[in-house]
Amino acid sequence: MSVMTMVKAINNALDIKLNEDQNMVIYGEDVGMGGVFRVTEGLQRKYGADRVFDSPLAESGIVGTALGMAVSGLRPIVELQFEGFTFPAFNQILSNVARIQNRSRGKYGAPVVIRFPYGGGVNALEHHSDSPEALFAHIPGLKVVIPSTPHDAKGLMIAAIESNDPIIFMEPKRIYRAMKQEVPEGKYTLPLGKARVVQEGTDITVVAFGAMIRECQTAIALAQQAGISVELIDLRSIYPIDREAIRTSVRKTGRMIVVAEAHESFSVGSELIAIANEEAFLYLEAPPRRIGGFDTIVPLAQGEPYYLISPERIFYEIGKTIHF
Amino acid sequence: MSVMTMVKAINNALDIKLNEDQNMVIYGEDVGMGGVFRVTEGLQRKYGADRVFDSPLAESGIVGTALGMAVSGLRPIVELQFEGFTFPAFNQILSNVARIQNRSRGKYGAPVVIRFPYGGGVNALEHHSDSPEALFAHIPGLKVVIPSTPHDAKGLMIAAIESNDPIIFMEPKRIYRAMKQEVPEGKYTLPLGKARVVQEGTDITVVAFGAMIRECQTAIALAQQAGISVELIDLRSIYPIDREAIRTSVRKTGRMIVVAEAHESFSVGSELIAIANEEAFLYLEAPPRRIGGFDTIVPLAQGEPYYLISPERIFYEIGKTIHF
Amino acid sequence: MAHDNLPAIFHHFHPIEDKMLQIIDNEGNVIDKKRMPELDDEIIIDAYKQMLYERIADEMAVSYQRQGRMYTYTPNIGQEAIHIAAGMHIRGEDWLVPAFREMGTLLAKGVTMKEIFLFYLGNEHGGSFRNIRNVLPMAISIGTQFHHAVGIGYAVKYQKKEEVVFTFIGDGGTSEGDFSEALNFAGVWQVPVIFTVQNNQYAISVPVQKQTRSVNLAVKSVAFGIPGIKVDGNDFFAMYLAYQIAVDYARSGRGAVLIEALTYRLGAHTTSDDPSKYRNEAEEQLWGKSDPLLRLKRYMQSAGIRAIDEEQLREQYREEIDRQFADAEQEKSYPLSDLFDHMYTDMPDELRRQKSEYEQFLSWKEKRR
Amino acid sequence: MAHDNLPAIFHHFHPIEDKMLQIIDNEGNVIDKKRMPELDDEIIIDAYKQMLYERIADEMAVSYQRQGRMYTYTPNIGQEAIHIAAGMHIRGEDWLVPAFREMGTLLAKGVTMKEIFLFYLGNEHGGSFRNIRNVLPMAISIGTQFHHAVGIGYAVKYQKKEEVVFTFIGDGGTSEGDFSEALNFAGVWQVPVIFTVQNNQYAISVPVQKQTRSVNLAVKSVAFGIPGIKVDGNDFFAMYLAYQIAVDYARSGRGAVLIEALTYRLGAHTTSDDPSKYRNEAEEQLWGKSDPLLRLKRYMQSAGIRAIDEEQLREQYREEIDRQFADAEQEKSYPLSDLFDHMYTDMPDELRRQKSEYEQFLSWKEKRR
Ligand SMILES: Cc1ncc(C[n+]2csc(CCOP(=O)(O)OP(=O)(O)O)c2C)c(N)n1
Ligand SMILES: Cc1ncc(C[n+]2csc(CCOP(=O)(O)OP(=O)(O)O)c2C)c(N)n1
Ligand SMILES: [Mg+2]
Ligand SMILES: [Mg+2]
Repeated sequence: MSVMTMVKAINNALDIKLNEDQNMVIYGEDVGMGGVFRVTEGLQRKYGADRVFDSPLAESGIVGTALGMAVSGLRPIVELQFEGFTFPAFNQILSNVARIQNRSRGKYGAPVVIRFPYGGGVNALEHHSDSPEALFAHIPGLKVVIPSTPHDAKGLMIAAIESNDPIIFMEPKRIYRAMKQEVPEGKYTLPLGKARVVQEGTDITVVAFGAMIRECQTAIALAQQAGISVELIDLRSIYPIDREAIRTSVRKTGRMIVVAEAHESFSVGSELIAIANEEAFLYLEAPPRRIGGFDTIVPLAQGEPYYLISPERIFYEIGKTIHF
Repeated sequence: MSVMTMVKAINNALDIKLNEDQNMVIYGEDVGMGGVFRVTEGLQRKYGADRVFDSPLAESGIVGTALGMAVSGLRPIVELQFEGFTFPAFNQILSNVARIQNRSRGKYGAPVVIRFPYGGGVNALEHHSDSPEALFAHIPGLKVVIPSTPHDAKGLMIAAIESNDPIIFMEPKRIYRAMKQEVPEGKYTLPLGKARVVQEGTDITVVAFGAMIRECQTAIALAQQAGISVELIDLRSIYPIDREAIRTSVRKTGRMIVVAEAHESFSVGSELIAIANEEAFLYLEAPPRRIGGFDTIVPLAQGEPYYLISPERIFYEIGKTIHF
Repeated sequence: MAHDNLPAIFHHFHPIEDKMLQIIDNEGNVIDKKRMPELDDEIIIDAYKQMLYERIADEMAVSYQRQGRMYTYTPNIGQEAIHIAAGMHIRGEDWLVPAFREMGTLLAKGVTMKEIFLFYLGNEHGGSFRNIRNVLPMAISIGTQFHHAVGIGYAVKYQKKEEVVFTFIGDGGTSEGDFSEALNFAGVWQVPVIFTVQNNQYAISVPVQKQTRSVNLAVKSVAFGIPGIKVDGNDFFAMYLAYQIAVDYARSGRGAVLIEALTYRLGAHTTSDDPSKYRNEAEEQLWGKSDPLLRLKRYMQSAGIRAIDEEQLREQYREEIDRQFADAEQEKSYPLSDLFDHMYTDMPDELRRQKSEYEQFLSWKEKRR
Repeated sequence: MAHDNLPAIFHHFHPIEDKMLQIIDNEGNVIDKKRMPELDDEIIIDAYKQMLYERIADEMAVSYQRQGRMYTYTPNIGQEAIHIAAGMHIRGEDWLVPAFREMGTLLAKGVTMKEIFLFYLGNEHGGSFRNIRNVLPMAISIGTQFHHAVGIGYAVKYQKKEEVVFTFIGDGGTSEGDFSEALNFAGVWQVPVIFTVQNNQYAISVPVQKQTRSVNLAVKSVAFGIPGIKVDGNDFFAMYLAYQIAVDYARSGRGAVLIEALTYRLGAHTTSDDPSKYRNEAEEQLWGKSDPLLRLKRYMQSAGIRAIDEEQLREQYREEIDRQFADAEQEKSYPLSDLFDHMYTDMPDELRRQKSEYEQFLSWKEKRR
């Protein structure tokens, strides 16, 4: 065991896999010197500049070339510098990375991991505070993974690299270094597509992921003081969503709120409410609700406090649902 | 009044506005000769090649330059050739077109209409059969409009052109020429953001849009024979969604199904189920359901019949919800 | 751009001067004897036969489509010299990353007409080219394929293989951002990729003059530090030589090459297109004189190469193609599972659920009958 | 590329030959007398003052950030000659479509330091440049701004105005697809846009040698049929001349121009960056000798231009900048409505609902206290 931040845990996962698999390469903007968040720190020195390297500044190229590498036997992990800069690559992701397996009827695989930091709360410029997971989750052919702790980040990243399907791996930048955790030093994986019950409870189910898990935990402590027993589910995987975990929990509690930073409309929250209806309609005691960002651009630092979801707000919404 | 197909009705709307507003320009790939679906037929001849013209083959450029025109006083309408080719422009749409008003605190507007054909049912090659409305609807700053008849297409298009906000105008290619309708010859607009009750009913609400309206109508005839009274709502606007129309109807019927061609997960259906829960939870007598495409690539012609939503399937789902 | 050992031809035909590599003229006369590739008569005859086969396959495909037996189709008519010249240089282990208008090269790689027809009959199994190594499916989203070619080039280099990657695009496609980005990556990474721009003068209805103001398309290589050359794409020998040099350059690890092949789309863009809306017959006739088959045939005649019985060949090819089409037409089984099976290597429960719900609907429907 | 009336300088410095327009050397000596712009001493002094102001504003911004009074900041240090030379040519009605590292040109357009600070203090009102005509907000998504500039160019031309559009990008940005697409559109549409590539040698940590293999960045113009020129970006006079010629070319309706301004980012990429991780001091010192302020000052000294009291000026600028920063710091009111008001010209009910629900939460929170 070793105490790690999420940055370190991901770095460690990449290190383990680079060491194990000669066909794995990592590249992207500034990846050679470790990337702007230092996630790839030290890897170029250790594995050489043909395996860990800087690319030209062009996201479509980064992702498109990764697909080419993947169909010809390499296993590329690419870093896009921020979530806001995934969009120049959106066409390559949607039209090719997500589709080559089906288009070639399984002849070519696309074992590509596309990783990038996302989310708000870091006082950043525009395009550096967004949560676009729903956009990727609506694209058939992708899996979308989001860790909420260093431990999960490592296990999910290794699983993502070992998966033969293309993975969108979104890293909640706000908690990159905000928490440390004991993490096993060796290799381990966590199953893709399975949620984790962070805490059991009986009155209401709170579903969240990424940086929101911590905020929910704080809110749950408030709820506990108010005598409310909350079950907290960390999705871990946005696509596929763990329908069974939702079913089991909501059938038990009869109430659900979804907490996610992204714009509320057409969000993960919307999807989970649909699932709760499909899977647990007769058990619902209050309307399942989504607590999300506004349908506005994420504001710059001075306005961001309004946009971010505070534990207090989550507590407030728990209360509303409990007292429906 | 004049009998028009949807192609003709949109052409007519463009014609009226080109005639009225010297600042309006239309361009895109092959737009000069009328576009691959002939929607812009005759307009270059009538208004000249500086107002109606071909652009180079580059969607990001088409949309990005339109934004430049819009901030400097023109009102550009751009055509992207198919929904599958909107994605090279996705970054310009999401990062700039949708954001310039907010980014400039209202100093610059973005009166851009981005129009393109979408949807399946035409035995097409890959990338020519998709329904990506949910991707656009999740982007704050855009309005997303989809007509279902020639009459609506004209009124909504004129409203879109006159709107000072950026509009994604999606044209259901499958019904471009599949139906004709009496359409007023003069100018008229339909309000953006308002749904239309196509048919009143009391047992169940069916929400749809675009080419699915026709399929729903056929299904409703079957339902009627089975003694089920269906209320059919044509959304017309995917963002903003007409929450009030959903509330009113679902409170009345207690049951809802959403019919949309797109992949089911993270779809308009998911969003509407969330809204139905928020607005009409206590009235729900059965779980609101979404009838959508699979979370798969839309297949080529031979496989498409599985993917497309038939009236029979809609009827089947109505029955399931009625007899829940 | 440090071009060690840049073959002299790239200097001589530096695209900035807008010269074009051409070896025979429209009448089939050799106008650049020095550069005429030394080819056995049998090879030339074979090239002509392949071009003829492609031409006939196209004509028949168009007619199947007209008969309502096929959905859409994108003919290659007029561009065969490029495809066959490339096909004569591509090795079994080399990669082909097509756009959608290079049938002859696909055939050279071993793809069958049946597969191609199956694709246009609306079945993905046709587009996957299952049995042929190192051919990607056709790229519908224009420009994106260039990045895939570069990525493959990187893998080839990384794995210290000697493979070369052939990729294609149209004149219109050169306007897409991906085109430029990919050439740039190829320059920086020095990968063994041969980029061919088939400049057939039109992107659907848009003439190349409205596509770019550059002096030609080969010159775009200059922006990315790779050698480029403009070649008469209707001249089989010029294309043959260009590929010979490019393959040698790429295979020996010196990097990528851009070839502009100047040609003309003699047919419609697709079977749903009507060229008379945007170009005139005079132009079509002018370019018709440069038909690559005609030119090669004239050369063969004047060079005294053994005559082939073209009528008999045509007959033979027609039968063969008809057989392949019939085969493709018969293969109409498309099970529901085809939609789901290849989405992931490991199918998520969500897809299983969607499939089984649909099967329930199907059995309800069955019962209802 | 039919360049009627292409100014001779574009031939003389044709980028394919990799020559660079340079008028004074690092010591401030005039090395190209023939091309030295004829400028009054007062204009030169003014230019120097503007460069000094930009330099000091940058230094102070970096120190505010270090003091924890500002979030991130992107310094311009070393690139001032480009910005001030552009600023001296841009007219009130001309358009400025910035990237994010051309402060001096923003100031020349009339933007205030207060606004710039407000932006980096996390308030969109700072980034909107409300009171200044025809300046777009900074472009964070690299490359996208080039298309906006071209679109504006089209509008200007369509409206038969005489405006010119200035737009900027970094060396790294030239790799983005949008860069190439936009130059291509500009070529085809022949729009009055001056594209400046500030080649400051790095894209964060990535040196330009890893960005492209082209012989320089100006040569990319060749791919799109517009004139291009490589200029010493640390030489105020060379930049001045380049803009003079480019503006004249564009304003007279002849089309777009690409200028590569060769410079060096003397500071960090942003205040969160540490250049010592990826480049060495020797290199920084070498480029320090080419500091544009130093070079202009040396020229002024040797040309016998009236000396300015730099210490006093520095003092004055510091006070002025401090005042603007204090002003910006005080403007910390950011009402909830700021999030909603500018999303649409006509606010959808959905946003109204979200806002009012949030207000309910706020009043609950208030009561809970
Ligand atoms: C990204 C993208 N945009 C638009 C289209 C629609 N489209 C199909 S072919 C074509 C023209 C292509 O012209 P060119 O590149 O010259 O190739 P050619 O058809 O002449 O072989 C267009 C615009 C597409 N397939 N992909
Ligand atoms: C599309 C996009 N990708 C990535 C980034 C992140 N990023 C910000 S600045 C920068 C480097 C820019 O280098 P260059 O273009 O040379 O400009 P400079 O910073 O040197 O002025 C990067 C990669 C971005 N802002 N936009
Ligand atoms: Mg073409
Ligand atoms: Mg730079």
